Amino acid sequence: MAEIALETHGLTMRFGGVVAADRVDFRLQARELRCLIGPNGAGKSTFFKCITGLQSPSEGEVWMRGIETTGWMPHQVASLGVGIKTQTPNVLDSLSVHENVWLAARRFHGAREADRKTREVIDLLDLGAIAKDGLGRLAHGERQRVELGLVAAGDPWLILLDEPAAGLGAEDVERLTGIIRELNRQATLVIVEHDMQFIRSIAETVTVFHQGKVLMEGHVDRVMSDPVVRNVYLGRKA
Amino acid sequence: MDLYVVVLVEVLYGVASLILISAGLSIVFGMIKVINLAHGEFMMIGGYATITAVNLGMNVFVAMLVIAPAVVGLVGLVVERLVIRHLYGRLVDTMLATWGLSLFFIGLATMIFGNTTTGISTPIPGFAIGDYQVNGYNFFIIVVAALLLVAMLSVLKGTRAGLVARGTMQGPDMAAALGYSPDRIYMATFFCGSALSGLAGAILAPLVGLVPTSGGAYIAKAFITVIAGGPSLVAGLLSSASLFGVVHQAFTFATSPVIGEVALLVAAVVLLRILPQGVTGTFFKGKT
Amino acid sequence: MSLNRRNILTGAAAAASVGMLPRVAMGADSVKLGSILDTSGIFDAYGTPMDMAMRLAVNEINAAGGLLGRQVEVVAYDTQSDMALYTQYGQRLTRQDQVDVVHGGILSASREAIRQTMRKTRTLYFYNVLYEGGVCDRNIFINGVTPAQQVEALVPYAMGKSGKAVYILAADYNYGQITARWIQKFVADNGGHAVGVDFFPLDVSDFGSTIAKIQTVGPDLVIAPLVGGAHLSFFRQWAAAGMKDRIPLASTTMGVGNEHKVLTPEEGNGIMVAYNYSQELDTPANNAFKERWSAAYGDSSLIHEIAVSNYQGVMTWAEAVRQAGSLDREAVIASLEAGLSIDGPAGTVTVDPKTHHAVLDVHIMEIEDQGMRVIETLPQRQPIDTQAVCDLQANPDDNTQYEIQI
Amino acid sequence: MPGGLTRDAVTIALVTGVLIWVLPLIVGTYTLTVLAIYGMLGLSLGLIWGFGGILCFGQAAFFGLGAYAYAIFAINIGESTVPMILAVLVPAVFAALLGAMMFYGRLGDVYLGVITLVVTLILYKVVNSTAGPQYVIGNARLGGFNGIPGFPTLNVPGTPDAYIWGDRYFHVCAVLLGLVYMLVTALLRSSFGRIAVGIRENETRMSLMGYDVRARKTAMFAIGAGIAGLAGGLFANWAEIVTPSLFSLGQSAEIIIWCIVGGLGTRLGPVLGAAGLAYLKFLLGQQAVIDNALVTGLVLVLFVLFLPKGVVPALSDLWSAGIGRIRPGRIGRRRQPRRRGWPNG
Repeated sequence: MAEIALETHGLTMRFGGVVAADRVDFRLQARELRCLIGPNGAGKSTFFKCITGLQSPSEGEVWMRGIETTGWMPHQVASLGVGIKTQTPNVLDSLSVHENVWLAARRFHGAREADRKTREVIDLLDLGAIAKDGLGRLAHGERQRVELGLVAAGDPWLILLDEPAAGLGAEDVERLTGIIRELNRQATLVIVEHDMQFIRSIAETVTVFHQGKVLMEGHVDRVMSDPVVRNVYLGRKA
Repeated sequence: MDLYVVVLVEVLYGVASLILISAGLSIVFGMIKVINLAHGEFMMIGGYATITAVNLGMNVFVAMLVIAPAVVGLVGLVVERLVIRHLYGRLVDTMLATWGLSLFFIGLATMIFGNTTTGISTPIPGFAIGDYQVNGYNFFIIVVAALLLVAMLSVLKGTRAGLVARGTMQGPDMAAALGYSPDRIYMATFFCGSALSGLAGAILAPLVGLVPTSGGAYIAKAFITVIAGGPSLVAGLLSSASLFGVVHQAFTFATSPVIGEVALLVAAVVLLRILPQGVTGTFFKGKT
Repeated sequence: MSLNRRNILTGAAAAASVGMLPRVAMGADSVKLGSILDTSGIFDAYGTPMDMAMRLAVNEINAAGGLLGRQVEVVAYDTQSDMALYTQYGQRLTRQDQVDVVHGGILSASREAIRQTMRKTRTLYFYNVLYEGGVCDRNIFINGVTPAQQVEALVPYAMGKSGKAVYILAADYNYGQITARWIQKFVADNGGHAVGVDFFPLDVSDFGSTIAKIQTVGPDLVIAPLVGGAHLSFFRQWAAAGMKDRIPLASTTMGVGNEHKVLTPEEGNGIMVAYNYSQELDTPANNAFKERWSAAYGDSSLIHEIAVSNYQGVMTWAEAVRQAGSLDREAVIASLEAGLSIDGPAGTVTVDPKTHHAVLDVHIMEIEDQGMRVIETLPQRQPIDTQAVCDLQANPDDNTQYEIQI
Repeated sequence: MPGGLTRDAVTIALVTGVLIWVLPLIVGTYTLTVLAIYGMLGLSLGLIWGFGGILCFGQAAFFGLGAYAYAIFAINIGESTVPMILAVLVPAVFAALLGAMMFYGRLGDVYLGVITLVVTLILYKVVNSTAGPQYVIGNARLGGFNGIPGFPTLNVPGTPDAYIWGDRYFHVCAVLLGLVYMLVTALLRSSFGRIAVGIRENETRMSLMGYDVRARKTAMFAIGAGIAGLAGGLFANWAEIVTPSLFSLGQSAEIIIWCIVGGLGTRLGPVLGAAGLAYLKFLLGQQAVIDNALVTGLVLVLFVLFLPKGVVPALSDLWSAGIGRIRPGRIGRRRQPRRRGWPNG
């Protein structure tokens, strides 16, 4: 039996009277790449936050590689070897690209090994030219790329990305696709995304959220052609 | 029986004085997210304005209820235009700048009035409840605090200005959407908050006397009352002032004023620690 | 006022700015008098007149030809009502300025902060303030009244006018703590009992709940050794609650900083006190003193108990230097211990050789229309509290502050 | 970067040595001693605020605790070496407990400010009301408002009778300041320091990387408190008395002002800010024309408005602009810590 990388049982999140995630059962095999889609407010970001520990679910369980992580703090989740990129760019603005990546690498390596790993990641993501620049001065696409570098520097086996392609130009998206493919060689990926073009280019299986629940799960082509999905998601978006 | 009434009056007075000293800070913080650490010195200026006016032969109530708020409101206006205006949205910087202002005003008052305790007599005589004498002025403070709360509530809920104010609390865009310049509203808010600080200082001056450093005694209490009170101006102020006032007076009465103060401060730490989302939970909701 | 400044007035600069001291050259051959007082901050009501009195005394000494043919130069520091500054300025006076004598200190806290520095550096020290008694140290001379001189006289008078149940409200530092115990002792000696003792830090200014609490206990008399500007609020709030006509008040400190002139007659009248000095003393010495003060400063309204003590302290030291014919510490101590006596504005003050305290007159008084009306004068009282525990003739190396045990 | 560290160490040693030699020619050593102590105190807040992103309104609490710990243990032990160590440890442990309470409670910055301020006030009120004879620790009367005078001052370790005072005490304080500065430099170059700066920049990101932000902030807080405690112990020795005013909010305010004026996110800024402003205050104390607090307050307001970075960063920016390159080795700097969870922030 293939290893289960991530699993939730009846994951529920309420804010006051609003149920943002409603009894979500989710399961992901190791080395899989899964996209979560759905209209705004469908609950995919809430679901994402509950897995990463940014929020603590009202009910239900989260399991990663057979360990229950329900209600863990983000740093505990990350310490398991989980790389996380949040929706808004979360980087260390006044530090250099090198320092950013080094700090991410240092968590899982000794200081010297972290230096080596940092060089490796900077090469991998083609950040060499801007390695000494402060993050605050970089363009949006570059910042997104650096954040992916932060995720990659920890050698994660599970990577959770919230809207990595948001606001990127065509060229950057293309580059991003390559990086994600590269990361997927070692790790399981969960990607929350809107950009259908991008999803088609990277994913095989997608999970559709609607009103806090999983509406449907399946191959991207099948899901995209499903009339119900078209109705709630694509229809509304158009 | 009379004893209970006396104790009750003392407790009410404790709550009322907390409301009074926190109201100005609360409005400024609640509406425009500025923590004015010179609040205590605004009170001190209110006190000096009162005492100076009385010494010039003015009626003490006019001095307290009209002159002091007007003077301090104007001081607030100047401060807002010169300093605060440039720092909106930079919470820590406003705290630091107003801390600097507080030192500045202490220095200024020392140079003008000298570092000596001054005071005026309380204008209301004491009276008896059964076998016990109570300070009549305490009732005055309780009444003023109650009127203040009612006034704040009715302005906020019942007037156009209140609507604008509540809109502003949601964010400057809302005020702009209602057709008002946020700049103007901020200015008006700071004026009102300062005037209330002046009023509080004026009213407390006859009771406890005045030195240029008097403000320091109030700022910490006002600060924690406002922070613990949370987002709702009136309800927050009332709830935290009640809690801290009761704790303070109960311990003061049972032991000594020092232990009363310490109990109040400990209560504040405990409250903030166990209820960072409780009293103030709504505070964060929908605003970030 | 140029005197009310928080700076260091030294030498000719001081003389020029004060405009009082004769402008003679004051070089290395002048006699250096160190003064260390709170002339700003919350205790300035005590310190500023003390500073004026000291300068008046020095001025008079210099006008009369100085000491040993030399002018007296004042080296004064303002400690800004901050106890931590006392040690700093105390060290500067002794180590850097190397003065011949130090007069000063107001609160007992400030005295204890510098007393050991003075002793270590062998600098003669005069503490000219009424206090809680018991200091036994050959290097220090004290001319303020002690509890045996003051409290012992005040308590029976006040109890006689009220009753046996006494409530004590004291300032929370060494003066208040020890004085409260003396009050308890004398209350018990007179057949009464203390029904309550509360201590208040010097920054407490809201006494509302305390006043309510006192009423629940229901004493016949309240004795209040309260200190400083914040504590003055007690007398205001007491009157505002209408308590003044119900329970009589006595105090060992009220009026020492002329507090009775800040209170209205309605607030102050009837408070019972006992001191060495009052502006209302109608003696030739006092009237002449007030005239000299007025000539120097315009009017005499600022004179108070410890300003006069400070004046008398400086004069006592000057007389001792004259008699010794030297500034040498041992020689001056010897002439002081010979039972030296001066006539000051508050009457005769005689050094008690055994304790280095003073024998002096004490007046029982009541506050009346912002003045102190003398009820009874008790001449030449001995500091018997300190005499009971301290004998510097027998134990010259003693260096303790004895505290009353209950 | 061990090579860089050695170079820093040599620089710091040289500068300290030269200053110890030159400064007494200009200013008296008695004043210089306290300037060095304040420099250390400024550095303690500069470390936790400028590099750790923790705005503490109660740094004076640790200063006071260090001073009281020294005084109390010096009276009971009769020599100075152990009390000096305890002057560092007591505030550090206190800060660790307080920090754990705050950081593990996920309290935001403003709450942190309120709580540190309130804790300082509590310490002040409690210590201020211990004048009675019943408040004794071992042989030491706490003394309340009076404070504790007359404790044994610093002696040569192992020789309780060999007191260190005067010029030699200044040398001790100046060398200790140099050592602490060295220690802070090494700390900031270490992984721990770099991670702390990362946390200052973005707590969420650092915890998403797997760092336990709470534990690290607590540790940083305790280190800063230990340094403040050392400064407190040294101050007690200099003043020869400890009083409750050490815990005052005014003292806390001054430390914050030093950091702002000197420059946050630098090591040198808070030290220079402290020494410079303390000296200015000393000079102002010698004249009567203008009040001290007025000037201090005005300085703070003007800096917040016009030079929020502080003097040292502004000068170094000017310098680097002048020679057309960015100085290496300066560790990232930000004016304010990020405020997580603050409305409209």
